[in-house]
Amino acid sequence: MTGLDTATLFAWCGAGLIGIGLYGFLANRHMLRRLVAFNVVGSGIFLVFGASGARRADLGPDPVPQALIITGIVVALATTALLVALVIRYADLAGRATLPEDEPGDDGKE
Amino acid sequence: MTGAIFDIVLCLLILAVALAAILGRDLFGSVVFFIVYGLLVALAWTRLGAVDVALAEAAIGAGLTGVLLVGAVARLRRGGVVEPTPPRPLARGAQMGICVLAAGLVGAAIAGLDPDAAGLTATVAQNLEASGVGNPVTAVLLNFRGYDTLLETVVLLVVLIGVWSLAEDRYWGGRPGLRQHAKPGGVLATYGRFLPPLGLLAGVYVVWAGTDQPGGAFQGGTILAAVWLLVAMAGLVDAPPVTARRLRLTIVAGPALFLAVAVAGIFMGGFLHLPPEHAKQLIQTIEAGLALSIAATLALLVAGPPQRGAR
Amino acid sequence: MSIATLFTALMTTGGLIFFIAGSVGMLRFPDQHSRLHAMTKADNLGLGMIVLGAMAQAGGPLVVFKLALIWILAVAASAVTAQTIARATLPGQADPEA
Amino acid sequence: MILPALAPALSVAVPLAAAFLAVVAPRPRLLVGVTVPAMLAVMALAVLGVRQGGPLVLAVGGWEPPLGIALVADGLSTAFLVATALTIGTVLVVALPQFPIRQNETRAGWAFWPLAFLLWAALNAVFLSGDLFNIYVAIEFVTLATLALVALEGKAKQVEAAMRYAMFALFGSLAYLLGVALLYAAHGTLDIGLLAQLPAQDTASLVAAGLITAGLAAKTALFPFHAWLPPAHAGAPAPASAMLSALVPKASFYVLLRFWFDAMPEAAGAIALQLLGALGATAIVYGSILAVRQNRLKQLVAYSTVAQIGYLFLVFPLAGGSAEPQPWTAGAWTGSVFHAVSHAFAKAAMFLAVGHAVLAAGHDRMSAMDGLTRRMPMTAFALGVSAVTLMGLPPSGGFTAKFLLLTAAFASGQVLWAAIIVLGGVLAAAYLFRPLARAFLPDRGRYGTVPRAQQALPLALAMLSVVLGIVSAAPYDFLQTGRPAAAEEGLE
Repeated sequence: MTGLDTATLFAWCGAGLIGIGLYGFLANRHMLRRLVAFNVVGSGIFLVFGASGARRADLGPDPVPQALIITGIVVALATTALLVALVIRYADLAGRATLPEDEPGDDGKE
Repeated sequence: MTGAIFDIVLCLLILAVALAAILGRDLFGSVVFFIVYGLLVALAWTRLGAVDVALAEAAIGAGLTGVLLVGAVARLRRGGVVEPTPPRPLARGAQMGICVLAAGLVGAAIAGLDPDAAGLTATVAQNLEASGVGNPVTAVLLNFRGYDTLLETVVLLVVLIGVWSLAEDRYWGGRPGLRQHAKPGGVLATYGRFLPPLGLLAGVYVVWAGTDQPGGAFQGGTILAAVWLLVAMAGLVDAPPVTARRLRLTIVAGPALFLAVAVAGIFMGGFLHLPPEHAKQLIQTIEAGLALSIAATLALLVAGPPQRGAR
Repeated sequence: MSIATLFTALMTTGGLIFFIAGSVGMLRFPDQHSRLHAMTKADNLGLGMIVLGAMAQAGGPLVVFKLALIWILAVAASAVTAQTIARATLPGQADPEA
Repeated sequence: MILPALAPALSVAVPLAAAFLAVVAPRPRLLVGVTVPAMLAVMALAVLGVRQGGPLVLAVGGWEPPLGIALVADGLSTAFLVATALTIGTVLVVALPQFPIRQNETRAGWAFWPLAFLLWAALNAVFLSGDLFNIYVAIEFVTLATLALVALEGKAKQVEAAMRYAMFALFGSLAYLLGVALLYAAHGTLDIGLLAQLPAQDTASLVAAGLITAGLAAKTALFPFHAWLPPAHAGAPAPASAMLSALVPKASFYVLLRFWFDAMPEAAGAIALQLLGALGATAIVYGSILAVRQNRLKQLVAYSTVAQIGYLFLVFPLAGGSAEPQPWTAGAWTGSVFHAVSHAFAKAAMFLAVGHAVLAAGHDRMSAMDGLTRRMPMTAFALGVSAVTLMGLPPSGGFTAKFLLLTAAFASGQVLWAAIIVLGGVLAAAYLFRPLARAFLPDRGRYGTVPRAQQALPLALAMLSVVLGIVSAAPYDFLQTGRPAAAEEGLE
């Protein structure tokens, strides 16, 4: 019974984190801030995933979502590492850490 | 009862710290809040009984991701990169609406779930014996769904190649990252000597224990990477040049070993088949190889592309 | 209530007070370096007290040893973290210790 | 017994092994010389196995789903495996002189090779996977390899294109992952075959389906998520562009196809299907109009990809939404797969040929095409042949694809989609006319050239897209292998 409550509680917490992170993703232009937001959304999704596997307190937590979440955490780290390197390189080359918002189709005009 | 109150407080704290990380006016502060957030989420995982995930979240999600972001903030600050202006209030309102809607949809989906669904807990338990290990999470990661893990280790390799290829052409052949200095006898240098034996012990233990208890190659590899990074930060060791043969062997050794076991399985019953009588030894061998490569790869990811000339 | 439980309760409460003090310091102090000061100093002491409190509940010498190890590692880690953050936040200087 | 089951495992294992070797011992000539023929042999094995024994389902490690992961090699996945092998095989040979390793290893000269082999392994992993989470890992693998290739030139413009791509890709992967998590929470399995047998009208399944579709559409660069594609694909080195534009969007589209036709065939409402079709139609028109306005060759070819991706999504209104197929369903479904494969050949050929024209001219403005028919006739011919496929003219594979889609549109009474298909062909002619016309102009100025053996390869790839149109009956039948029995009755 308490197991069920705990799981649902953390699943809703995860849903809230997805909303908060999404806002950070939409509202910020700084790439590092977007990366923080990406990681917040990611862990929110993991919480939803993991909590859904912990609904049955009598059986203990489901190991399959746990394994998948560990895989997901590593993939998220890998993505963050590549993005951090891209942002740093871009800042070295262009002097900023935001994407210009103009239409990319305008590039390459003679 | 106390448990329920604790969980509610923890959830509210997690949400508040996440908000602080997203909305914080100062970027560095945001990153620090993100690290705190990761540790709180790790605590949530222990509350859900998922100790393996808690270890991974603390070490990788909060720790290494945090180090990467702190390093990036420092680099941008040194480069004099200014922060952009925030969006207009009208846009903010619309964005907030979208986010509330998204969270609401997910919440509705959760509310509609069958509260008694058991997932695969029982199936995993039935087959645990044949998997060769006692920790069900490790059994899923390295046996039942070992193919996911094989691809995942290669994902780390792809990213390392991607990070290296962001180097300037003239620095190719140089050592990754910047040269680190520390005052001899200072805090960093002292701990740089004091921590490695303890850290190595902890890292190897977490890898070794992973077969039957929480832990494993990813969590242990992260600890080993952290130890190396600390020693490097203290200026006591330096990464070999990116062109060094032994460095490249180290980063592909784990995935290559895993792939070799997977292909050898074809002749023992199928791709990635681990015969139950040898499964434990095979998994331990794979984990040892992976831990080495993961540790090296993670440490090199934090160090970044070569930024010094070849000498 | 046994003496061990009382000791644990006292130590944990004391530890929590230090933690709260450290957290308040982190929120109220003006710059990164004094915030670090508040965090690391107060938290290490707080953690030490909580570990002592937990030791009184431990089932055997092995658990006591593990708890001690946790405290040492945490203190070492926070010392290194503080150094690293301090280095990262020094403006306009790539390598303060060089 | 062992032999056919080898093919799926080796399709991933061989390029992975090649990538590991390329990291440690960078000898591109040797690696390409061994890997490409080996992979072609594996492909032959896969095709034979599927033709004779029907679809191969391989439980990895001997663990049956839902516990384990199944690799599925049916007609559809084998078709994408073969298309990938032929495309990447050709691209790697063309890339050999462009990414050499001499005494002093260079950054791009080293990094290209492991990245290309890893991309190959990742694409094959997507095409073979029967498990939605495994697909997540494989799709991320594709995305990260792609990101590294986009940024390979290392200038501000390419790094910017990579970051723009990353923003869409991150959004897409998070949406997809959330969908997968909800599906597992609702059904306790991630296996496509098992999901197909379960009812899927609960809230969690529907939210999951929406998230998965949105996420994959962003990764496929479907309008309005298209903005990242042209700068990313045009900015990469030509051999990388060829792989990215020809294959990478197909990987996420392939997953959409699997999801909507195999995992949850009943879940789609009519509105959702029409919406996907409408976005596809908008992509065709808008992408073509933008392509007409480009003055850089590689940008033009990249915008053409935005338009051509639109056709793929017409499959949803024409064939989706029901497990009980209509008489035209198989035709529309097969037409979209034909389009995906022939576009892969034609677009890779076009990027490689344009790459050669750009190499010879030293820039990628339109004038690089001047006098191409005389200077490099094979390259000009390759461009012409691939243009025929993109316009959908007979006897190309593009024609067969559009013919199948058109027939389905008329048979189902959805004439509007037919009009869009015809309009798309006319617009493709409009944007391809300018560069092709310049190829017949006299060249002014000094141009270099490219060895004939190199020029022949894009031509061969372009010819493949035509061969696909001429001998379309056998591939048509092959594609149906493993499809539900009812779907096999096409229009006669």
